[in-house]
Amino acid sequence: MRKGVKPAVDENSEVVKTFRIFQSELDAKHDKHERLVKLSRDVTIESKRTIFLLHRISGEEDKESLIKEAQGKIQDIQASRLQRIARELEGEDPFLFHRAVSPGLQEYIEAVLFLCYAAERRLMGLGEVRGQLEFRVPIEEGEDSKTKDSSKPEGEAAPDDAIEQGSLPKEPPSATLHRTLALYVSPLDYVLGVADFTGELMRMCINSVGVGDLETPFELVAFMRELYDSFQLLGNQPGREFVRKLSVMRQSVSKVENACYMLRVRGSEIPKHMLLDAISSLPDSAQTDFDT
Amino acid sequence: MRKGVKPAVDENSEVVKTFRIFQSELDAKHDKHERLVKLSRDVTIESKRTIFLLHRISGEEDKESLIKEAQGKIQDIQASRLQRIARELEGEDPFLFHRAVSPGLQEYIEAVLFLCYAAERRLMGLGEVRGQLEFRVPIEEGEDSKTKDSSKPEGEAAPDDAIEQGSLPKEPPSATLHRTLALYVSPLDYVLGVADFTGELMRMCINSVGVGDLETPFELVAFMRELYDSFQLLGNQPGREFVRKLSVMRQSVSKVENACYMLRVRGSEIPKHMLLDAISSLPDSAQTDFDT
Amino acid sequence: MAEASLTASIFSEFNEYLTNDQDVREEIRVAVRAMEQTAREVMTTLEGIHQSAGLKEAPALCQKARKLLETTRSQFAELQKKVPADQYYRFHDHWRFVSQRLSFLAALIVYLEAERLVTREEVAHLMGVSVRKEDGFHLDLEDFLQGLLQLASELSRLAINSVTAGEYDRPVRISNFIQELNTGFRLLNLKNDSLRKRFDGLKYDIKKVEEVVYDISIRGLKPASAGGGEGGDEPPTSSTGAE
Amino acid sequence: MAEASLTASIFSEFNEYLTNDQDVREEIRVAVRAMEQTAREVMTTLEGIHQSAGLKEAPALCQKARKLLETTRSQFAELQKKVPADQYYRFHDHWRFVSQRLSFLAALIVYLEAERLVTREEVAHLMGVSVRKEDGFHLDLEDFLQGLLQLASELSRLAINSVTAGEYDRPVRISNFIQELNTGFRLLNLKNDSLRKRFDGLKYDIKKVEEVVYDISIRGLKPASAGGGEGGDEPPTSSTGAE
Amino acid sequence: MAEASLTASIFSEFNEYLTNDQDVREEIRVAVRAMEQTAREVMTTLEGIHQSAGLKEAPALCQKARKLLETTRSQFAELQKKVPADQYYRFHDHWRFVSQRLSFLAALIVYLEAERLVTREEVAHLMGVSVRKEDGFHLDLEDFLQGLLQLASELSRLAINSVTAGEYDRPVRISNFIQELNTGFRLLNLKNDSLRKRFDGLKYDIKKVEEVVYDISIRGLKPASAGGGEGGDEPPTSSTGAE
Amino acid sequence: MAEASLTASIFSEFNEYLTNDQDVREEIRVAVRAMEQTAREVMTTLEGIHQSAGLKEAPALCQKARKLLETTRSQFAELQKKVPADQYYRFHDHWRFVSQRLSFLAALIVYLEAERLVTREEVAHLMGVSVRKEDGFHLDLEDFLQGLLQLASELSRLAINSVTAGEYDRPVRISNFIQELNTGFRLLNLKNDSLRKRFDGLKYDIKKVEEVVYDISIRGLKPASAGGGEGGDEPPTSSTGAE
Amino acid sequence: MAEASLTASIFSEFNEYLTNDQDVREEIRVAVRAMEQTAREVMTTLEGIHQSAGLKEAPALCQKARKLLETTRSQFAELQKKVPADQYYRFHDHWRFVSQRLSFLAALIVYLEAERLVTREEVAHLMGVSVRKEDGFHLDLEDFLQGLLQLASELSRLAINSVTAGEYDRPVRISNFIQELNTGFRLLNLKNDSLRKRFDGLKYDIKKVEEVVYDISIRGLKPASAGGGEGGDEPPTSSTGAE
Amino acid sequence: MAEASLTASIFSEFNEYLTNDQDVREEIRVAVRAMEQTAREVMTTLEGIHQSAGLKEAPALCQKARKLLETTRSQFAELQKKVPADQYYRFHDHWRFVSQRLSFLAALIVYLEAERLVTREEVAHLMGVSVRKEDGFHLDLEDFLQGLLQLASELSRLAINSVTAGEYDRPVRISNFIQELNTGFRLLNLKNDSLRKRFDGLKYDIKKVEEVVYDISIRGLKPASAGGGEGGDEPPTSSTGAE
Ligand SMILES: [Mn+2]
Ligand SMILES: [Mn+2]
Repeated sequence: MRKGVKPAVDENSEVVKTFRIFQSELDAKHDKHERLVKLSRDVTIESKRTIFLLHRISGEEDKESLIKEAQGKIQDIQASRLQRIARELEGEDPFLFHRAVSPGLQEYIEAVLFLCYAAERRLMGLGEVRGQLEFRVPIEEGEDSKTKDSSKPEGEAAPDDAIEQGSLPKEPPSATLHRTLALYVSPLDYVLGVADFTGELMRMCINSVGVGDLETPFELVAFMRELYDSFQLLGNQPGREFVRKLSVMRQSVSKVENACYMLRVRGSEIPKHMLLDAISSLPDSAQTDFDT
Repeated sequence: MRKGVKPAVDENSEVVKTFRIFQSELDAKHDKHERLVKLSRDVTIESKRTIFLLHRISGEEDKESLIKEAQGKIQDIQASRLQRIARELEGEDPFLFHRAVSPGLQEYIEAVLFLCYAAERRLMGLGEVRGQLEFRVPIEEGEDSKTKDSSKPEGEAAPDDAIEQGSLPKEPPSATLHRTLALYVSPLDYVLGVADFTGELMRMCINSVGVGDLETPFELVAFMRELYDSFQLLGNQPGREFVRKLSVMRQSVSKVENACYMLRVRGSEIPKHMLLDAISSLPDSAQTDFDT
Repeated sequence: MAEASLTASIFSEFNEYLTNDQDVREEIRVAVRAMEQTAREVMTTLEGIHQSAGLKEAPALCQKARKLLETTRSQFAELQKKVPADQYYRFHDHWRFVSQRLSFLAALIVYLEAERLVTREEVAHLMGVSVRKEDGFHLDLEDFLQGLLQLASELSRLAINSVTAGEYDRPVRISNFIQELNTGFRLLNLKNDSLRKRFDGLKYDIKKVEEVVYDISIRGLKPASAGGGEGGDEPPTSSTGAE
Repeated sequence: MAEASLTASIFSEFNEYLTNDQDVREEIRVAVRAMEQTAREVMTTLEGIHQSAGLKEAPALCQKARKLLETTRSQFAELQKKVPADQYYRFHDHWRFVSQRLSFLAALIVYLEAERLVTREEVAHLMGVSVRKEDGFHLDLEDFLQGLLQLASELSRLAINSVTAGEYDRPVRISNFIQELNTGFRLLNLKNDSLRKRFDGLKYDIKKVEEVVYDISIRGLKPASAGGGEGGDEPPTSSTGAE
Repeated sequence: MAEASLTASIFSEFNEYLTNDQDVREEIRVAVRAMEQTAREVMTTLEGIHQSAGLKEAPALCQKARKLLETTRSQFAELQKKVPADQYYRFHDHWRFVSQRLSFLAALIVYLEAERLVTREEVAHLMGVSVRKEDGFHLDLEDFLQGLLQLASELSRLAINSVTAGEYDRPVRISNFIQELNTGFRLLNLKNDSLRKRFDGLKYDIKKVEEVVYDISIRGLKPASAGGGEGGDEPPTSSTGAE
Repeated sequence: MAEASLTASIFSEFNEYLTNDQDVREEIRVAVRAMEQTAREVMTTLEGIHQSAGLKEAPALCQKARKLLETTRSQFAELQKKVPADQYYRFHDHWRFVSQRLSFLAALIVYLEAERLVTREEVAHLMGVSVRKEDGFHLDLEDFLQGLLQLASELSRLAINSVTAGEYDRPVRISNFIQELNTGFRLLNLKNDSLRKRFDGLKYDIKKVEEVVYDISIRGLKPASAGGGEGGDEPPTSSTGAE
Repeated sequence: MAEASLTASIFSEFNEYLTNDQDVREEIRVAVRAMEQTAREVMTTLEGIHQSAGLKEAPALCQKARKLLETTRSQFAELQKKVPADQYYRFHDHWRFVSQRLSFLAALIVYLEAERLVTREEVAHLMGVSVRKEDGFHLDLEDFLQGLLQLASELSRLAINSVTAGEYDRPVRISNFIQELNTGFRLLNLKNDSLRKRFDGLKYDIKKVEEVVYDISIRGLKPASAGGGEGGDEPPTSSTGAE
Repeated sequence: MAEASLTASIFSEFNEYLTNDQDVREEIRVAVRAMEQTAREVMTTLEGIHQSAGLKEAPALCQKARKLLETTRSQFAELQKKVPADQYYRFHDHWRFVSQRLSFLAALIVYLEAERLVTREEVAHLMGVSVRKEDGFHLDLEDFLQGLLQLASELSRLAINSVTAGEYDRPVRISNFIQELNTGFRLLNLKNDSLRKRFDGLKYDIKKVEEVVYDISIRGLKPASAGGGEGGDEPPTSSTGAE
C-alpha cells in the first residue's frame, strides 16, 4: 500500500522507531477495516438481490422454483463473502470491526429471515441464523497455532469445495482434519435485521394485493403485529437506530393495516366468489411488486 | 413582463375576472419589490466602495482628498439610487417594502456614519441622516394630486440637476415649484447600521496600527466601548439580527482592545521617541488596510 | 466626556423608541389574542357542518357564525387604534395569521349560504376594514388569498362528509367550485413564498374531491342534475340499480 | 494559600449539594424506567384489540390491562419518595413522558369498557396521586391532556382495524367520540407549546376517521342505527343485507 | 514595485474571471425564471384534461400546449448562451427543476397524443438541446427520469377523472402503461437519492390506478376491447349485469 | 348531546386552569424584563473599568453599581409574589438567565472592591432572597456558579485592558484569582449540562490571562512584588526601571 | 397461537439480553465515573506546574500525581471484571475518553520527570492493563495516541508559563520535543477520524511554542546551551546586554 | 409486450449509465486518496524548513519535495482518465481539497527556491493538467487561489522560525511578499464563500509578520540590505546599539 519515495526522517530517532511500530499496527487495522467494509458492501448487494428475487413470487406455481433460487443465492453469500468475513474476524474481538461488518450482516439477516418466512411462514431464530454461519474449514498446514494470513484473500474459485456449512452438511467429514469457524452475529444485529424484515413483509403484502391473493395480507398483518408488539416490549433501547426502526415498523404495520382495510372495504361490494372471478380478470399485475 | 401566448381560460367567468384584478395588483407589488431590491443592491455595492475608499486614508496628507472623494460618492448615491427609492416608496406604507430596502439602507448608513467619523470624529445622529435624505423635487405637471409614474425609472443623467439635498442646499430655490420628498429611515435600520459601522471602526484601528498611528487605536477603543455600552443598554431586542450584531460588536471591541494591548506591550520595550523612529522605518505598510 | 454624552443622548432616544415599540407590540398581541379567540369560536360553530346531521343545519350554523364573526368588527377597530398611522406593515406579522383565518371563515360562511366565492370587499366589510392599502388599516390581499386556499381544504373535507350524510350532489358542486378557484390561482404569478407553498397544496385538495366524485360516479350515485352541462355519458345506473 | 483553602471549603460544600442532586436524578431515572416497562406491558396487552378477533376479547384484555396498570400505584409511591417535597417541577421532565403514556392507557381502557371519556380524577386515582398541584405529587394537567390526544390517535387506528374485522358500526361511534374530544379541546386556550402542536395533529386523526366512515357509507355498509337521526337517503342497503 | 504591478495584473485577470462568474449566475437565474413561467402556462393548459369535458378536447389542448412549449427552444438557446462551454454541471442546479418539469410536460403531451412513452431524444429535441453530455448543453438523464415519474403521478389522477367523465377504457390503458414504466424503472440501479425517493412513490400511483381498474372490472364496466392483447379472460359483463 | 355538554363542562374547567397559568407567565415575564433592565444598567456602569482611566475610578463605579443593584431587591420581591408557592422550578427558566447575570455582577463588584470571591449568601442577600431551596424563592446554586464563570471571562478581559492602562500588576493578581476559581470548580462533580460546558470554557480564560502575564513577563514589565516568592531570574528590570 | 408464542419466546430471549446489556453498561458507567474522578484529581495536582512557583515543585507534584494515578490500577481491575471477555470493543466508548485522559496524564508525568516520551508499555503498566489486544483488556493504541496529542497541547501552555516563571530554556526543549512528536505522527496514515482531527490541531500547538521560542530568541534570552547543536548564529546578546 | 420490451431495453441502457456513474465515483475516490497521500509526504518533507537548521537545507528539501510532487502528474493522469470528458465540475468536490493542497505545496517550493509567486501555469504544469477550463481537466482558479492563501499562512510561520534560526533578513522579505499577495487579493471581487473567508484570515498572517519585522527593527537587527529597493530610511543600527 505504501509507496517507494519517502520523505526524509531520521530513522535512528527513538520516537520515529516507536511510531514505525504504531504505523504498522494502525495500517494493519485500517486495511482489514477496508477489506471488511468492501465485503460487507458486497453482502448487502447480494442480499438485496435475494430479497428482490423473493418478491417475484406471485403464486404457488412459481413459488418453489424462486425459493430454490433464493436458497442458492443465500448459500453463495454464506460460502463466499461471509466465510471470508469470518476468517478476517477470527481471533478478533468481534466488536472491533462491528461498524464495518454490521450493515452487511443486517441486510443478510433480513434476506435469510425473509426466505424462511416465504418458504415456511415462520420467524427464523437467532440460533438458526448463527448455525448457518458456522463453517467447517480444513486445518491448513502449520495452522495448529491460530496464525492465518488474512491480509490476502484466497482465490475466488476454490471456497465452495473447501467449505461445508454447519447447518447443511452435505457429506460426512472427510479424512482431512477440519475445524469450525463461526461468524459471530450479535443479538442487536439480529433484532435490527428483524425490523428491516418487517419492511419486506409490508412490500410482500402490497404485492399480494396486486396479484389478487386475498389471504396473505391478513396472515401478514397478524404476523407483523406480533413482531411489532414484541419489538415494542423491548422498549426504547439506547441508540437512535432502534427508536428510528421502531417508528418505521409502526409505519409498515399501519400500511398493511390500511391495505387489509381497503381489501375488506372493497371486497364488501360484491359476493366473494364474484370478487375472485373479477380479480382473476385484472390486467396482468404479476410484475407489480413494489420492492425497492 | 408577461408574454404573448397565454393558456386558455374562460375570461367570462366571475372568478377569472376577480383574479385578473388580483393578478395585476400582485404583479404591481412584485415588480416594485424587484425594482427596489435591485436599487438596494446597488446602494449596497456603492456604499461598500465608499467604505473601502475611506480605509485607504493613511495619514493627514491623503485624508482630505479621500474624504472629499467619499463625500462625492455619498452624494451620488443619495441623488441617484436613494432618491429613486424615495420616489418608489412615496405614498406607500414605508414598512411594506422594508425587507427589500433595508439591506441597502443599512449599508448606506454604515458608510455615511463612517464618513462622518473619519472627517469629524463623531457619531452622526439619525436626524442628520434623515435630513440628508430629504429631496426637493420639482412638482411635475398635473402632480398636485400625488400621482406619479414610479414604474418607469427616469433617465440616469438628469437627477443631479433636478434635486437638491436637504442638508446641503447649494442654491436658493428656483422659480419652479418644488416639494419635499423624504426617504424614511427607520430607527432600527439606523441602529443596525451603527452596529455594522463598529466593524469598520475595528478595521480602521487595525489599519492605523499598520501605518504606525499610535493615537487612533486608543481613541477608537474609547469610542467603540461607548457605542457598545449604549448598544448593550438597548437590551436584547426581539429579532435574531439584533442579538447577532451585538455579539459581533463585542468581538470587534475585543479585537480593538487586543490591538491596543499589543501596542502598549510592544511599545513598552523601548522609549517612545525611539519607537516612533523605529516605526517610521517599517516597510511601506501604507497599503495594509485589512478591510474586506 | 462631552462627546460621550452626545452618543449617549443619541442612543437614549432609541431606547425610548424601542421601549415604545415593545409596548405597542404588547398591546397588539393582546388585541390579536381576542380575535383569535373569536375565530376559534366561529370555527367551533362551523365544525357542526361535518357532523352527520350538520349540513341540514348549515343555515342556522351560518347565522350563528355570522353573529359571532361580527364581534371582530369592534376588535379590529380596537386593534386599529393601537397601530400608528401608516405602520400597518410594520406590525402586520402579528395579525397576518388571524386575518387569513377570518377570511377563510367568512369565505366558508358565504360558500355555505350561497355556494359562491366571497369577495374581498365582503370580507373587509365584515371586519370593518378597508380593501385599499391607501386607507391605512385594510385587508391584505395575500391574507385574503390564503383564506381562500384554506377554504379549498375545508371543502375537500366537506365533500367526504357530505357523502356520509347522504348528499351525493354536493361533492360534484364542490369539485366544480374548487376547479374554478384553481383556475383563478393559476392566473397569479406567485413568488416563492408561503402563498405559493399553500397553493401547491391545493392540488391535493382537488385530487381528494376528484376521488370522491369518482366514487360517486362509479357507483351510479351521481345525480343526473349534478353533472350539469358536461354531457358525459353517465355510468349505467340501471346495472347498479339491478344489484 | 489560606484564602485558597477557604475557596476550597466553600466549593466542597457546593459539591455535596451537586452530588446529592445527581443521586436523586439517578434514583428517579431508575423508578421511571420501571414505570415505562409497566406501560409497555399494558400497551402490548391492549394491542390485542387491533387483531381480527380482538374487539370481542376487549373486556378480557381490559381487565388484564387494568391489573397490570395497578402496579403503577406502588411505582408512583416509590417515585414520590425520591422527589424532594416542593421540587415536583424541578424533575418533572423525567416522568412527563410516562405520565402522558399512562394517562393515555387509562383513557383507552375506560373508552373500551364504557365508550366514554376518562376523568382526570380516575387517572390520578389509578396512579395513586393527587389531581391538585398543591398536594405536591400530582397528575399534571397538560400531561393528562396529552394522553387524551394520544387516545384520539389510537382510536383512529382502531377505526381502520375494526372495519377489517367486520365491525362497521364502531367507526361511526369513534367518529362521534373524537368529534366531542375536539370540541372540548377547542375550548382551551392553548399556548404555543407541544400540547398545541399535538392538538394540531388531532385534525388529521379526525379526517382519517371521517374517511373511514365515508368509505363504509358509500358502500352501504354503515348500519342504519349507527348514523342515528340523519335520515339521509342511504345507499342501497339491500346489497349489504344480502351478504 | 515592478513585480508588485505584475502581481496586480495577474490578479486583475483573476478578478475578471470571478466577477464574470457572478454575472453568469445572475443571467442564468433570469433565463430560468422565464422558462418556469412557460412551464406554468403549459401546465395550466393541460389541466383542462381533468375537466369533465376535457378528454375530448385533449387534441386541441395538446396542440396549444405544444405551441407554448415551443418557446422553451429559444429560452434554452438563450440559457445555453449564458452557460460557458463545458460547465453544464457547474450550474446545473439552477435549471434542474425546470428541466424535470418540462420533461414531464413533454411526456404528458406525447402520451395524450399517442399513448406511448416519450423518448429522451424527443424531449431534448423539443427543448432544442442535445441528449449527449458530450455535446455540452444537454438533457440530463436523471432530470428526464424525474419527469417520467411525474407523468405517472399525473396519469393516476387522470385515471380517476376519466371514469368520472365516463371513459371506462382509459384507466385500463393507463394501468398497462404505468406498469411498463415501473418495469423499466425497476431495471435501474438507483442510488439513494431524490430519484430513488420519487420512484418509491410510484407504487402508490400504481396501486391507485389498479384500484380504479378493479372498480371498473367488478362492475362490468370494462370494455371488452380495452384489455386488448393481454389475453386475460375478460370479466363476463353479462354475469355482472345479471347481479 | 347531554354527554357532549358534560365533556364541555370538564374542559371549560381545564381552560380556567390553563388561562390562569398563562397569566402568571405573562406577569413573570414583565417582572423579569424589569430585572434585566436593571442588570443592563449595572453592567453599563461597570463597563467603565475597562476605560483607560477606569480602574482608578473603580471604587466610585462600584458604589454606583451597588446602588443600582439594590433595586433588584424590590424587583425580586415583586417576582416572588407572582410565583405560586412551591412552583419555583416550574417557572425557573424565566429568571434563570437574569439570576446568573446578577450573580455575575455582584461577584464583579465584590472582586473589584476587595479582590475576593463573593459568597452565595452575599449575592442572595443583595437580591433579597434565600439561599435555601426549602425557603421557596431562593438563589439557585447552579445559577450562582454560572455567574462565577462569567466573572472569570470578564476578568480575563480586564487583564488585557489593565495592561493597556499601564497597570502591570493586576493581570498577575487576576491570574492567581482565576486559578483559585479553577481549583474550586475542579472539586465539583458536574453533570454534562450547560454548567459543565461553561466550565470547559474557563480554561480558555485562564490561558488568555496566562498569555497576558507571559507578555508582561518577557518584556520585564512584571512588577517584582507581584510574582511573590518565585525568585526566578527576572528579565532585565533595569531597562523598565529606566522608563 | 402456537406460532405467536414461538415469536414471543424468541423475543423474550432478547429482552433478557438487552436488559442484561443495560445492567452491564450501568455498572461500567459507575466504574468509569470513579476513574474520571481520579483523573480529575491527578489533573488538579499537576495544574500546579503552571503556577508561578510550580515548576520548581514539579518533582513533588509528579510524585503526588503518580500516587493518585496508582489507584486507577484497582479501578481498571474493577472495570475489567464488569466487561465480558472478548467484548472490550463493545463497550469501549464508555472508557475511551478516560483512557485518553489517563494516557495524557501519565505522559505528562513522565515528561516532567525525564523529558522524554512515555512508552505505551509504561502507560499500560500504570493502568494495570495489557498493551496487546489479544490479552483482552488492554490500552487501545488510538487512545494512547490521543493522550500524546493532549500532552502537546499542555506543553504549549507550559512553554508560556515557564517563561513567566523565568525559565527560558524550557520552551526550547519543549519545542524540540513537540517537533519530534509531530514527525512521529506524520508517519501515521490517519483515517478521517477524531484522531486525525486532533492531530490537525497539533500544528497550532507547535506554532504557539515556536512563537515563544521566537520571543525568547529575539530578546537574547535563549540560553546558549538550549539551542544545542543547531549552530545558528545567536542573536547579538551583547547588544541586548547593552540595553 | 413488444412495446414493453422496448421500454425495457431503453431502461437497461439508462441503467448502464447510472451504474457506470457510481463506479466512476468510487474510482475517483481511490485516485484522490493516493494524491492526498503524496501531498502529505511532500508536506512532511517541507516541514524541515521550520527546524533550526532547516532553512539552510531548503534547496535540498525543495529538490526532494519536487521529486515527490512529480508523482502527482501520473496520479492526475490516472484521475483524468476516470473523469468523463466535460464532467469536471460534476465531480469537482472530490479533488477540490487536494488541488488546493498541491497548489499550496507547489507555491511553497517555488517561493523557497526563487522567492517569487508561482504562476497558475507552473502549478498546472506540475500536475500535468491544463489551466483552461476549455481543455477539460484543468486547475480550477479558486483552488489555486486557496493554495496561495495557505502559502501566506505558512510563510508567517516561517518568518517566526527564521528569526529563531538567526536569519533576520528573511521576515522583511516575507513581509513584502505577503503584502503583495494581499494587494493582489484585494483586487478580487470575492463572493461570500469559503475563499472570502480564508482571505479574511490573511490579515492576521500579515499582522503577525509585521510584528516580527517591528521586533527586528526596534532591536536594530534588520540587515541594511533587506529593506532593499523600498527606499525607506533604514533604522540606524548604530543608534539601537547605542541604547
Ligand atoms: Mn429492506
Ligand atoms: Mn461593513
